[in-house]
Amino acid sequence: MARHISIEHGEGGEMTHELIRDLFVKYFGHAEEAKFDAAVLDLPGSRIAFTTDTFTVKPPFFSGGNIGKLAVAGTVNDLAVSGAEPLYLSAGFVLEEGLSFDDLERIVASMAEEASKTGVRIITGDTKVVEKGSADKIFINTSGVGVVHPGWELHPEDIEEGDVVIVNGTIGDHGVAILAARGELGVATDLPTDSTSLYPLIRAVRDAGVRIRVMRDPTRGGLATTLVEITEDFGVIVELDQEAIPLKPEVEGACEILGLDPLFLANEGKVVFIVPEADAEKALAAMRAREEGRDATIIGRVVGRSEEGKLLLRSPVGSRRRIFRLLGMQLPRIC
Amino acid sequence: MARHISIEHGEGGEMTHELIRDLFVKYFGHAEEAKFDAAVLDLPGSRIAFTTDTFTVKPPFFSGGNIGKLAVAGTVNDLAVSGAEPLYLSAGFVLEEGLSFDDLERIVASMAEEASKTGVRIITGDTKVVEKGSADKIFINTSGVGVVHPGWELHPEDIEEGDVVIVNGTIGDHGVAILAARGELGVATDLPTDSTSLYPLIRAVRDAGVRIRVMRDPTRGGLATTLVEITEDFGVIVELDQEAIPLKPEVEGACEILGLDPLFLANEGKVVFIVPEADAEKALAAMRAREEGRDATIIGRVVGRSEEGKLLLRSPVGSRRRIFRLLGMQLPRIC
Amino acid sequence: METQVHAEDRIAQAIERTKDPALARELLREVRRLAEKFVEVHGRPASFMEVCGSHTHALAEFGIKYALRDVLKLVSGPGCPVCVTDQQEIDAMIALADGEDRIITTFGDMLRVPGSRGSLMKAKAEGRADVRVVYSPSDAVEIAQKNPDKQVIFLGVGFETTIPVLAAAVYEAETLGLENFSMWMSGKLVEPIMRYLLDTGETRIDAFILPGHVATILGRKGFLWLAEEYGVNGVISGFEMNEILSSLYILLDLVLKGKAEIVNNYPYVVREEGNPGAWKLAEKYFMPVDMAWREIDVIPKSGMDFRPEYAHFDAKKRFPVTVGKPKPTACRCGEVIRGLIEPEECPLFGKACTPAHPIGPCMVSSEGACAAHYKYLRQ
Amino acid sequence: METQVHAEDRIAQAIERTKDPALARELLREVRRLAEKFVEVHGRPASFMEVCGSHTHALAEFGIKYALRDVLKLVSGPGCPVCVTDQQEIDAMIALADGEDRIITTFGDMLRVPGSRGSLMKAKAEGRADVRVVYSPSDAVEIAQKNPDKQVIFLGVGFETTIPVLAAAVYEAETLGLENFSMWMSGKLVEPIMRYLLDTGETRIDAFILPGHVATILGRKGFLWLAEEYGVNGVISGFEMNEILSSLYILLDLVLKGKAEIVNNYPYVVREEGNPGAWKLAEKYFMPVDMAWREIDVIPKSGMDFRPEYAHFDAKKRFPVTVGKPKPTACRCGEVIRGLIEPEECPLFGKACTPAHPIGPCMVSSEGACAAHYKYLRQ
Amino acid sequence: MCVGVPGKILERDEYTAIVDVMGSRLKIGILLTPDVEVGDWVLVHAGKALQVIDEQFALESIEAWKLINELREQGVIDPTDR
Amino acid sequence: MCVGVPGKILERDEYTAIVDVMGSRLKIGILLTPDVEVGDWVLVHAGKALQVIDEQFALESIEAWKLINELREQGVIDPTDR
Ligand code: SF4
Ligand code: SF4
Ligand SMILES: [Mg+2]
Ligand SMILES: [Mg+2]
Ligand SMILES: [Mg+2]
Ligand SMILES: [Mg+2]
Ligand SMILES: [Mg+2]
Ligand SMILES: [Mg+2]
Ligand SMILES: [Mg+2]
Ligand SMILES: [Mg+2]
Ligand SMILES: [Mg+2]
Ligand SMILES: [Mg+2]
Repeated sequence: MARHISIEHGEGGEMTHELIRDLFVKYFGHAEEAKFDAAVLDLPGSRIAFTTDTFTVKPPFFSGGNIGKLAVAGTVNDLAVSGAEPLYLSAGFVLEEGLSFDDLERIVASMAEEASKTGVRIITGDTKVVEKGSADKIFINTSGVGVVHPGWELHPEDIEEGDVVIVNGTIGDHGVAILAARGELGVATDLPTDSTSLYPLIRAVRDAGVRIRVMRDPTRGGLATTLVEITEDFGVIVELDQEAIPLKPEVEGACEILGLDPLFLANEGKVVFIVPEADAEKALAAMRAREEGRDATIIGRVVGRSEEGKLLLRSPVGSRRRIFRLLGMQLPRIC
Repeated sequence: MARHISIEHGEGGEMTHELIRDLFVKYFGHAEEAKFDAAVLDLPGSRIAFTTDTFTVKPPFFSGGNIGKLAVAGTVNDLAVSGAEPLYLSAGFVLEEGLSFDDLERIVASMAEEASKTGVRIITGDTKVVEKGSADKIFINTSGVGVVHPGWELHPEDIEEGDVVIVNGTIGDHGVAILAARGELGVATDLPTDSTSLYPLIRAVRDAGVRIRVMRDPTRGGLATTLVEITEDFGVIVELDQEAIPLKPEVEGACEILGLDPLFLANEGKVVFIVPEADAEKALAAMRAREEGRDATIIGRVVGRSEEGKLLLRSPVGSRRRIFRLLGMQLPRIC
Repeated sequence: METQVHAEDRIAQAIERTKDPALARELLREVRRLAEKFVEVHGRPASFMEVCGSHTHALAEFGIKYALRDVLKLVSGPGCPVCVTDQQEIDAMIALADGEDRIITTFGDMLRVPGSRGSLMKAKAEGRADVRVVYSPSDAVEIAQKNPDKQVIFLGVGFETTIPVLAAAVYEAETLGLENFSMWMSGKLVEPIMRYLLDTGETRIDAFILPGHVATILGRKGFLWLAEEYGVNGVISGFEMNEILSSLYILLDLVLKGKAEIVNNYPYVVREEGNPGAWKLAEKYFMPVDMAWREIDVIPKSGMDFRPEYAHFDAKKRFPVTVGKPKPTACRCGEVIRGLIEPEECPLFGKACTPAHPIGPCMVSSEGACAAHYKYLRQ
Repeated sequence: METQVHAEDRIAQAIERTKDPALARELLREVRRLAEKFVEVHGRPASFMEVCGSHTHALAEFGIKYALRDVLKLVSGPGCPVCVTDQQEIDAMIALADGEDRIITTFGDMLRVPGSRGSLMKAKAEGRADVRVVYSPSDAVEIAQKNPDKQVIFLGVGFETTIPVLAAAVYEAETLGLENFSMWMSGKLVEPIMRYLLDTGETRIDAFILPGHVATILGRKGFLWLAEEYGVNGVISGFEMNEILSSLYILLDLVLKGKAEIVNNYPYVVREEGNPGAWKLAEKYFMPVDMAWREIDVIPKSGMDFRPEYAHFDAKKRFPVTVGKPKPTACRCGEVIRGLIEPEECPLFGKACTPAHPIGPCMVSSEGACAAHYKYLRQ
Repeated sequence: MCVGVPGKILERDEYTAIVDVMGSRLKIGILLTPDVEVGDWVLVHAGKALQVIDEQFALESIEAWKLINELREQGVIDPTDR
Repeated sequence: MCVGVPGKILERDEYTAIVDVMGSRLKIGILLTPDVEVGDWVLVHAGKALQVIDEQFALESIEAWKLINELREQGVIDPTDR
């Protein structure tokens, strides 16, 4: 018989205990370290990275993944792009009364699977159940702790003219996959999300001896917003080559239909690197050897430094225009 | 003019940027460590505590506090009762479209204030905005990292017969404050929540030289559930003295009206300790010197050890009965 | 637990005294002495039945039942209104809940009662039903006022204490002219079920601890038949520790003397005549009807239901549901509520049947004997 | 950006060619050459007006406007339907949105347009209004079907391209017999506003880049009056990079020759006669009416609104709202849409007025000239 | 059956009253006890006052030990049974 | 004004069709182009097909350079202007 989450699963008593035992421990394992209110852990180093993200994606299941996969990959990626080896995750669930137990189990199983790709452990958690109508089925917060090993620090201060900007594949796939899964605007596609854990790829780039100046995963706000933030945070001027930015036809099609700009569409398995030109080939080779880096390519260059930083886009006709953060939200425009 | 949170504040672009700048940075400060996707931090030690909790309390404002205070104190407390010095918090917000900016600001200000009591820093964060009707105004996840200094480890394995169980004050205050704030069951009271950060109190107990065997904060599920978990996790038999458990009259009154058991009501500023009998007076003195420990008292004793663990309650007439976790949820019973 | 007396009020102090632990210990000693005396005289412990679920709950919670287990047999009777409700009626109430056009309102006790197709909690969790727990039936009337486009149905399960309160809610809905409020009325009467138990003689009961709150409505006079017609003692008791202990003392004293009396040991609340105004209001809307009790035949005039002229408030009439015969289970609630077995004698108790996963209603309601035994009498 | 051609389809390949960057660079070189020739001959750059917001957007996004800024004056005209709407009408549409009984449906472009009391986005954020962005007016009809207890109102703002699509939605609602669907109709016609600009002679325009999608409906013949009556050249253009560049080439060639022609440079979509069936459907429900344009007097027969016999679909008739005179602001949208000033000449541009905090509609809609300049022409 | 709690009337209007139960307040209906006055104690069940508490009895006989003594004196309980 | 995109009809019924736009699919209305057939290309605006794309013209004149050459040959554009 199909089971459902009830308010009682969130009251902190016997039924919460059963849910933890029958589901979370089943997939995440039971850690001795987790007998206290916090997990107590020994780290291989005392320079850590610490990050958090809440996932509220609607719907929770979509082509190529689900919210659980996203939640693990997203936080692994934030740790990884900060120069850390991701070690531990927390998982905070907000469940809507009535969520089917089977759906929850699929999500939790995806989390465990995604965690195993990086070897990260889900070590502490929390579950709240809210009344029907008080959440969209499920929200998941993951926070993560990683260790920045000596020599793994990023060096944005070394960025110099001529450094190249690399992305590991096509952009906007996740945004379009979600748009299609929502079904509201009538666009359908089989294109899967690009969601994946990027630590193995980043590790491969690092192991290839590439000097990573800085890297970041362009999620919400898209490639453009992430690069604007890099340029502002570190005071660099980057020029992108519009023609070089890899794009799947389905993504271009969906954007044309709805009048959206793929530069601002969300990704969940992409990372942009700034590396010295001399290391570009090594970096590309390391990435292209992996499935999630097959379409890795150079999309732009650092053309200077300045206090405020600036992101420029060179169009096919040679004009350069400045790009700003996503303004508000992308609305389908028709008229 | 009153401002409100719109979907656009959560899209990761310019408006998210403005919200972070105008609100979060204003109250939490802007950390140099936070320029990456994760905060990169140096810790004074490599044995850490790591915990997470999501706060979904409805309504977000209630007598004596709000969800922001709760979110900071709750995670500080989980770190503190695990033997750690709380150092860093993350804050993950889920905001419902239409939340008033002023309410959000009050919540964020409370978080900053509560963090300052312990000296913990809110160092990384995330904000999502969901459509109207997809959340109850605001949910906050806080995750926390603390350091377990050498010698600060807890020693549940040393628990022995005769050890005393101490609580720092009256129980059930938070549960009744929330019940009253919800207004649904007609019970009204001015009783404030007990929500507070317990690190300073725990620190004072530690500084008094008390050997803390184990401690835990009885939140959801109440004092009873927390003690059941302690007894199960560490294989001890605890006997509580029903008469000794401190209770405010308003809490007793509300429980009588609705047929609830205060042992299972939530607390947000309580900690139960198991300490050697010889250290009990020192512990009580250290607690009673502080506002949040004024009503500290011994409520029970360890009467033995056993594989499965057991919590017993001795009634005024001398009968002992076993207490189990909260079953499902406490429903007002009338009939 | 320790609370500070909050008022200088003399009644407050008197009430406080009903909970005084030192007094309780003295009383317990005296009760035990009399109980032992009964064993001495009769060669067996006295056997008292409490007919009120709140007494069942209190006797277990305060540890009185446990403290006296070797010298006094305290038997739980049919005092939990949900537990004594026929399974088919429970199934009907749960089936009634499904649907977008309605809001089901109920006391908390009904929420987790297992029906043949799952509980109201389950229907709510699955989004099939909008179920709201209220503290007062009048809150349901308020919900009806605020949701004019929905049908608001209250599940009115209760004994004489609750029946006038249900009537008051109907009165309020009538006064407001609400057309979207109705009640599934399942009122239960104490006298017919007590008579049934006495008449069948299945259980040997020496005396009754009589329900103080039912007596608040019916008065002491509502229980005189017990002594007069059956020659059985009864004491009308309050619910605090010392009220119950003193009632036990009185009962033991009565049975030792062989008298047949109805003693009002709750006189500050229970009048000789009860609250006739309250019962009059109940009789305005409701009338005695034949009713099926759980695993007992229909008992004539043992229930209260709407008078025909108030059919427009009668959810049974307005939203007819048909449910099949309930699935038979191994649950022995039927015997528990008649005092024939202790919950522990049910083979499912604490194993397949726990409050988290109840098989019968006695394991759900906090007044249910199985729930009280599970929560308070396991060691 | 780089995409793989996904099909062997010949039309797909042809369309791909309209975006070919190598071809674009060649075309740009040729356009620049002709533009320089015009400067040589006339001592000033040629001045072309695009009357379509999508052209405004494309010229800015592709960098064409920027690349030619020294040799060719590309002036944005009244091509953004939201931008040309009178402020009082915008205020009325936003006021209409408030209320529990209704759902406002709209194209995304309207959501952030500032009204005197805030935008629809603000009304939505504050919970005052249920506002839903749809891709197609037919989606609004579907919403009406699914919410029979709500009034669903579509904000029908658009030019000739969109007017038949709005008519199709009304047709669908009529066929379904929906009584809870209506439309605030604010149709705009291209010819009257172009004539107004030509007649006032405020702006010196050498030729027009004509709206390819309006022409899809009206046909090339719908623009012949421009050459015949005013002796002005026009080229009907598509929207991809190379379509626009080749259109500029054609226009420059025409003005250099001093001819007055209407060239159809979008023939695979635009027929000589347009789509008469589509326009016929539009005329079934709507008729030309006098309409106020932003900061322009009422222009006779320049708008399309419901015929009287379809008043039951007319949101203006069914939900009358009264709004006061709009608060005057320093916004110069009125001049921007007439091509009198460039957005940068507005003192608020990029300072008080940004897409995140727009003062006028031209800063909101992605077709608005101010928004296009802000997004694509700041360095 | 049925939980009942004693509370003190703080204020009343025609149909409702506010009662104090050990410092927590509750709005109740007084249709079944129309004559209650502010300062009275009532027994509350499911949001309605069921009865006004008799102060005399409360003070006299509420104390169980005293009650038992009295019963003993009245001969209800065997006076020799001490 | 108004965004329009070309798409290829994959299937149709009486009032609606599914079009493919570079691999993404969209359900559209065909009330304004009632004669479209599967395999046709249409111009889509706001969820409706506005016109069937003329394959001949698309193939011949879609290539801008070719078009300009032709115009030159036709004398529309000055043939000496090279
Ligand atoms: S223990 Fe469960 S199954 Fe057995 S009688 Fe009680 S309620 Fe029924
Ligand atoms: S910049 Fe803003 S204020 Fe100025 S004309 Fe444009 S929209 Fe109006
Ligand atoms: Mg993060
Ligand atoms: Mg992230
Ligand atoms: Mg990131
Ligand atoms: Mg937790
Ligand atoms: Mg395009
Ligand atoms: Mg925790
Ligand atoms: Mg916690
Ligand atoms: Mg984030
Ligand atoms: Mg805790
Ligand atoms: Mg009590």
